[in-house]
Amino acid sequence: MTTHAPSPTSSTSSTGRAGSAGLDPAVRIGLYETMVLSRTYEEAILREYHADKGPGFDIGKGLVPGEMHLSAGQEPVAAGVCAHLTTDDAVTATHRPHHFAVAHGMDLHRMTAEIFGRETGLGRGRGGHMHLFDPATHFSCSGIIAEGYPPALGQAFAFSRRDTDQIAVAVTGEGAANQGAFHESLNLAARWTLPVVFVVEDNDWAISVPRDVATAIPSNADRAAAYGIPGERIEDNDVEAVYDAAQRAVARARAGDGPSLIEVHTLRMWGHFEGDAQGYRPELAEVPEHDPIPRYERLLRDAGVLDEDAVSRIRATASERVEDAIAFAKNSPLPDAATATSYVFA
Amino acid sequence: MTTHAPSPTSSTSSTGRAGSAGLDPAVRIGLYETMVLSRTYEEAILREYHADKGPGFDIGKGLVPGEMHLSAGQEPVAAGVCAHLTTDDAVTATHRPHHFAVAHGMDLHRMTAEIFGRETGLGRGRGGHMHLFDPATHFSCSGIIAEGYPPALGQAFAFSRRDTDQIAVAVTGEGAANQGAFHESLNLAARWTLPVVFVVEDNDWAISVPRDVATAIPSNADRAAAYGIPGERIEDNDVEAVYDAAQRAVARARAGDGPSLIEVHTLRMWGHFEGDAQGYRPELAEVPEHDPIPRYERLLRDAGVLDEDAVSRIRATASERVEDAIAFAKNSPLPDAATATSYVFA
Amino acid sequence: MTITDTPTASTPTNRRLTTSKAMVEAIAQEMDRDPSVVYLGEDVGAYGGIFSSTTGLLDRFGPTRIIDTPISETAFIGLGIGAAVEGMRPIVELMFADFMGVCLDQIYNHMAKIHFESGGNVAVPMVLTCAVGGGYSDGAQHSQCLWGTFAHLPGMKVVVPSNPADAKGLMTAAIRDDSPVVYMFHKGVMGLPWMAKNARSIGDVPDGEHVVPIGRAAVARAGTDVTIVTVSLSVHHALDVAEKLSGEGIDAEVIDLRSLVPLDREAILASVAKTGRLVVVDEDYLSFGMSGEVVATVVEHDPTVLKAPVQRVAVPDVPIPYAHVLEYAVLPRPERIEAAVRRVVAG
Amino acid sequence: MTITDTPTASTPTNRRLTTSKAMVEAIAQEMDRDPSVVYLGEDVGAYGGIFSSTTGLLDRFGPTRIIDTPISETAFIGLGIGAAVEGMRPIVELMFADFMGVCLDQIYNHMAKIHFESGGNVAVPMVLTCAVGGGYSDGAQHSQCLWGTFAHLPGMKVVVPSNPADAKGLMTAAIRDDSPVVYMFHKGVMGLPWMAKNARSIGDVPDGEHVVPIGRAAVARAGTDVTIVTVSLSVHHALDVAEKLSGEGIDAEVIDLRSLVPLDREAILASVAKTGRLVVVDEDYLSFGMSGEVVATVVEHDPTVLKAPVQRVAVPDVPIPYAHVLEYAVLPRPERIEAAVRRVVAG
Ligand SMILES: Cc1ncc(C[n+]2csc(CCOP(=O)(O)OP(=O)(O)O)c2C)c(N)n1
Ligand SMILES: Cc1ncc(C[n+]2csc(CCOP(=O)(O)OP(=O)(O)O)c2C)c(N)n1
Ligand SMILES: [Mg+2]
Ligand SMILES: [Mg+2]
Repeated sequence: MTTHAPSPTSSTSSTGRAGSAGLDPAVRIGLYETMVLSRTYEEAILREYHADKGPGFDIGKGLVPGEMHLSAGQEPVAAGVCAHLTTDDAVTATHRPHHFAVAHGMDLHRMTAEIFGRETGLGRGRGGHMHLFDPATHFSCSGIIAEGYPPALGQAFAFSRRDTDQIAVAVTGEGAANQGAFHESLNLAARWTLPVVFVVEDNDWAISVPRDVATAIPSNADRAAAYGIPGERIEDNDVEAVYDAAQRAVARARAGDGPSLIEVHTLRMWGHFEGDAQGYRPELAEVPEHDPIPRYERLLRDAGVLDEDAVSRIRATASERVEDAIAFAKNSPLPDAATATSYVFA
Repeated sequence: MTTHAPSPTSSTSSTGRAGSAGLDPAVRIGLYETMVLSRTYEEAILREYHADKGPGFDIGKGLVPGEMHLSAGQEPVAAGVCAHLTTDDAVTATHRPHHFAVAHGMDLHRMTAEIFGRETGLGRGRGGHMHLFDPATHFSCSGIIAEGYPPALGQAFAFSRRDTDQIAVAVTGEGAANQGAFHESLNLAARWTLPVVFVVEDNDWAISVPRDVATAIPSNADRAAAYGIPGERIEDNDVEAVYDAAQRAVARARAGDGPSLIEVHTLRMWGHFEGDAQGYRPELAEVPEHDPIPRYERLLRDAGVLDEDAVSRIRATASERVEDAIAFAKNSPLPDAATATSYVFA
Repeated sequence: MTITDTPTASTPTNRRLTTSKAMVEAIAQEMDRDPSVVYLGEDVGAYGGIFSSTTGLLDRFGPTRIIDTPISETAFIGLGIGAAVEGMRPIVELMFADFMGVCLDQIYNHMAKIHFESGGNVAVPMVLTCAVGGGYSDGAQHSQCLWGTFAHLPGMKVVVPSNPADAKGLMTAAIRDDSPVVYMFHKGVMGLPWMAKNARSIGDVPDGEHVVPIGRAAVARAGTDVTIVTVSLSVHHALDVAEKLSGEGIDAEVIDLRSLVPLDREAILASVAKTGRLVVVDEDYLSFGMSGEVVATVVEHDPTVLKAPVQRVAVPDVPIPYAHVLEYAVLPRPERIEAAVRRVVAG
Repeated sequence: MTITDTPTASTPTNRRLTTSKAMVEAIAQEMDRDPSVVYLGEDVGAYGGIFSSTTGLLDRFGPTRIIDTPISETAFIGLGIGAAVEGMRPIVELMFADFMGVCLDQIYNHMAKIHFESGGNVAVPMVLTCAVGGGYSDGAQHSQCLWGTFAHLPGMKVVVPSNPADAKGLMTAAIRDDSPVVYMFHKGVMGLPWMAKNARSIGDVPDGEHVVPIGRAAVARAGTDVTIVTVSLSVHHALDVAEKLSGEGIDAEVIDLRSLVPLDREAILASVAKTGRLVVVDEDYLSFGMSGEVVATVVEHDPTVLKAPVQRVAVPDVPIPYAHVLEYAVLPRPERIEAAVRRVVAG
């Protein structure tokens, strides 16, 4: 078991907050570090993804072929939630999994190797970026909307049967909250008091379909009432508010009191997948100014928690780790075509 | 178009109520008649079903083979809802469809012939009792839990495209309210403001599983809030309360204001299907005393709306109609085995 | 006179069991052996399984291991997957195979694919049980076999026992298998007191541990003139037909595939090499399914072994009708099997 | 350089269209003809369909007829069914066939069965469109063909166009058909600017009304030595292989089935009767699917026409791997087809 975010130290409050002065500096720096690492990671993937798709753009070409769903802008959700987890806890992510994988402490080498389709990858190159399975961090994901929720229940079920205080975090987008699996999972987890934290990332869009076109009510957090569990919506992509809400939800789950639902209003900074020109998106021009990372950086600088030096150090460390992972992936062997039919059965 | 329940006449209130004195007598008699007809029908089906299953009980034997899900005890739901419909409105029922079919004015001859698997049946004997499709009354049903809801949306969609005031009523049991299709349908109908009335029959049981074992909250009506639509729960299997709630919901749908959800706490008087010994059911002995029909009959007698004569007449008429339909079915030809592969494609 | 089956009060001394009791025995033995085995599904607790797949288990193992679920197949099958990923060995019941449509994503895109997508790093040792088959007028949504659909989609083993001993042995093997196994039991072979059944739905069942290896067909009847390849209830019809025709000097071999995935292609080839004549009997839909696969197995090996056109007896691509006369016209009943055998022998 | 396709501003004067534009043209023409036609699905409006199945239609027909849905496939496919029952002619898009698992019940137990269960009294004239196929590293949940699964389940027609003209003609036929039709378009034949494509994904398309009858195969290339039966993208691979081998004196006939349901068995039989050698190429999974069905069609008619063991080239019962080298190893790429043709010709 690895604790992958600094845990609140001598905080005077049980919420990780140092009194009214805000969160513990160590926690804040941890959140910032996680977000920077995730963004740095995705910028590198973006670079590698587009490096050799030409001439023109051929989605099947290059070192990283296939669909690529990046999570830039959504880092506050993963950072805020995973700060309360250890690698003994399970996380089930979506088609857009990198920020949660990074925040949950997945080995970057093996993750990147998977994204590059290498034999050293988490799935020996069989899975790809939507299918990251890591027993070491109980991490998994699924490319089918909302269908990552049900297996998370089973992990929670196994944990509670073994009387551990491990929990499962299950993530979807707001578009997924209109899928049947969402409903079934919340009811079953609530009824069986399973240690699950359900997270909905509301980035306003499901590919090109705006949330309000798809969803009958403004906040999915209100859907928690349909299952008798707490529901909370975090506005404004606020990483510390996510941290707080997740702390309550995680504590509740660990205590055996059952699931909670957290919806975070977040931001998809880039296209749904790479290559998406987003012609359908009227607010596109304003997106960059809402980037949550510079904003949080400013806040921490203003609060005296971070200075130029620390920021540079954090960025440099992130960059080094990421480039190291990319290099590992690139230097790893491709799978052998002769093994293409292996691993169907255990 | 046929109006199949006496509509409120010179009622002083828009709810069909004659002031504080209760519903119009004509409406009340109509509700009673519908319930009696439905019960009479099912008693006859029960008789025919069991007539020739022996020696022993072989579910595949007899004039009416296969699973048989009877709705005795749930008549208040169908009577109260369908009183507001005409045969131009659509009704989508479940595996337990008879009370809704009867209350919605389905032709008893063709319905019964279908249940007896005859060529004169609604589905020429192809469907059976869980698959009653009647274009004349826009009636359909499905044996798959909650999967009757989505097609009802489409009927409502077609109606609203044609600018009629037709509506669709979609029925499930309380067990079905934990199925994904329930959630997806309510969200879509709400978001698109479709003229649908969703009805949940809470008979406390999903086969042998008690509602509280399956459902995280006490009332599915509370789930309406997850879609921003009105939700109402009717306690005590009260046909007049159903009538009132349905009147509001139907009016809302007809006015183009969108769907509503009504849950009725009702009673499954008999087994889940015939042959079910209900060993799992602790309250079994008390079931008969909760029969809603004698109770309503008493109420109407006490109110002076019905007397012995009227009751006898209503029962006799029901009996006659039902036996006539049974005779029609029995005298109808069986399908020709040579046509077994017909009707796959239109 | 009730659909609810009654638990056997004591250990039977007579080792002739119904298929359902043999299946339950295997589950109970494995639950005794391995505390990580649980059984989840609708009406598997107090009811004991609509088709008696869990009769008596609630009393024996209690509600923490024999667990009634809401009617939320996607959620609870997915729950089984997650529990298996974490090392449990859940058995999850989908009441009827016909209901796969509400939960197939968990089954085929998750249960069946996670092991592969993880490059072998994650195992999903779960069993998915379901009832299949018609013959009792349960209509188009409650009478399907659908094993062809499950077998077509890679990553799950598919077993289809036809008799009590195999029901026990394949259940034991399925629970112990590290891969997901779909265990499809035909209602007509369970030996239910309330349904017409073939006499062979009660039979000798080995005591104690009994494992039937997954992927191995059985020669249900040896013969020399014609091979009938089939599974599940149709095995019994085929045996009945074979007995009848043996009186006329037609000696049919009946192959009970028992597993569709992996498919015992060697058993098929060996038998057809001997007889030169092939009838495939399949209660699933005719086209794009098991019958075609069995035929292709032979002719991609060697078409010259066939002395006559192959015969397929299956549901002729039509939903299962309700009316008895129509249903029996589309099912692979003994009459249709017999006619096919006669044709292939004459041809 | 974008996945979002741009609508064609004006009517093309050059009648060479991509498959996607031909498909859209058919939809637009039918929408002009029949006000009851609507198109529903995810990202079919402003986006124009992830694989350009609806490019430009929103501008032309507005949001009341080109309708973006929530990610609620069960609800909106069911909605299509109900609308069809009431006399509309909805086209409903399931973005990828791979997502069938979340909504198969509506598709196979409702859309496909209502007509039958109603004894022919209720029709469900709807079209279900979906993208299929791999080859661009989209992984195990976004690369499947699955037409074998749809074709196995009775009550829905299944069409699988391989080229622009057929895409138009089959779409027109599908919309006008009174039965439900599943229309499966391979991403690799759509002629998308952002994906590798065969040269034949742009081709001549008849102007105005163009109907290709459902259930009729096409001889994509006439030949005498060997029959290659296939569909969709594999037709092009087969044609490429046939061209190549013709230089060596191997004259292959390529049959493009175009429809799987109904299956044009006569076309298969006629070709194999002529060539005596059969290769089936199928981008769907090998077992219990299309390839077996095609083979069985031949040998239940007459096994003696086969001069050599049949060859099946399909995905070998493995989920589609992500890594390019693995994916290409399991797909029916030209190299595998060529090898199979050589084997069957030598055999
Ligand atoms: C069942 C299913 N339907 C459709 C899709 C295609 N799809 C992939 S991502 C996506 C949008 C998801 O939106 P949301 O849940 O909000 O997540 P986001 O992409 O915004 O992170 C869709 C429709 C899918 N993968 N699975
Ligand atoms: C998807 C699906 N799962 C399971 C079943 C089996 N089944 C038939 S009726 C039933 C119980 C339904 O309970 P409820 O919705 O409360 O309706 P009721 O029978 O009480 O009227 C079940 C589980 C089914 N038909 N469909
Ligand atoms: Mg979103
Ligand atoms: Mg109920």
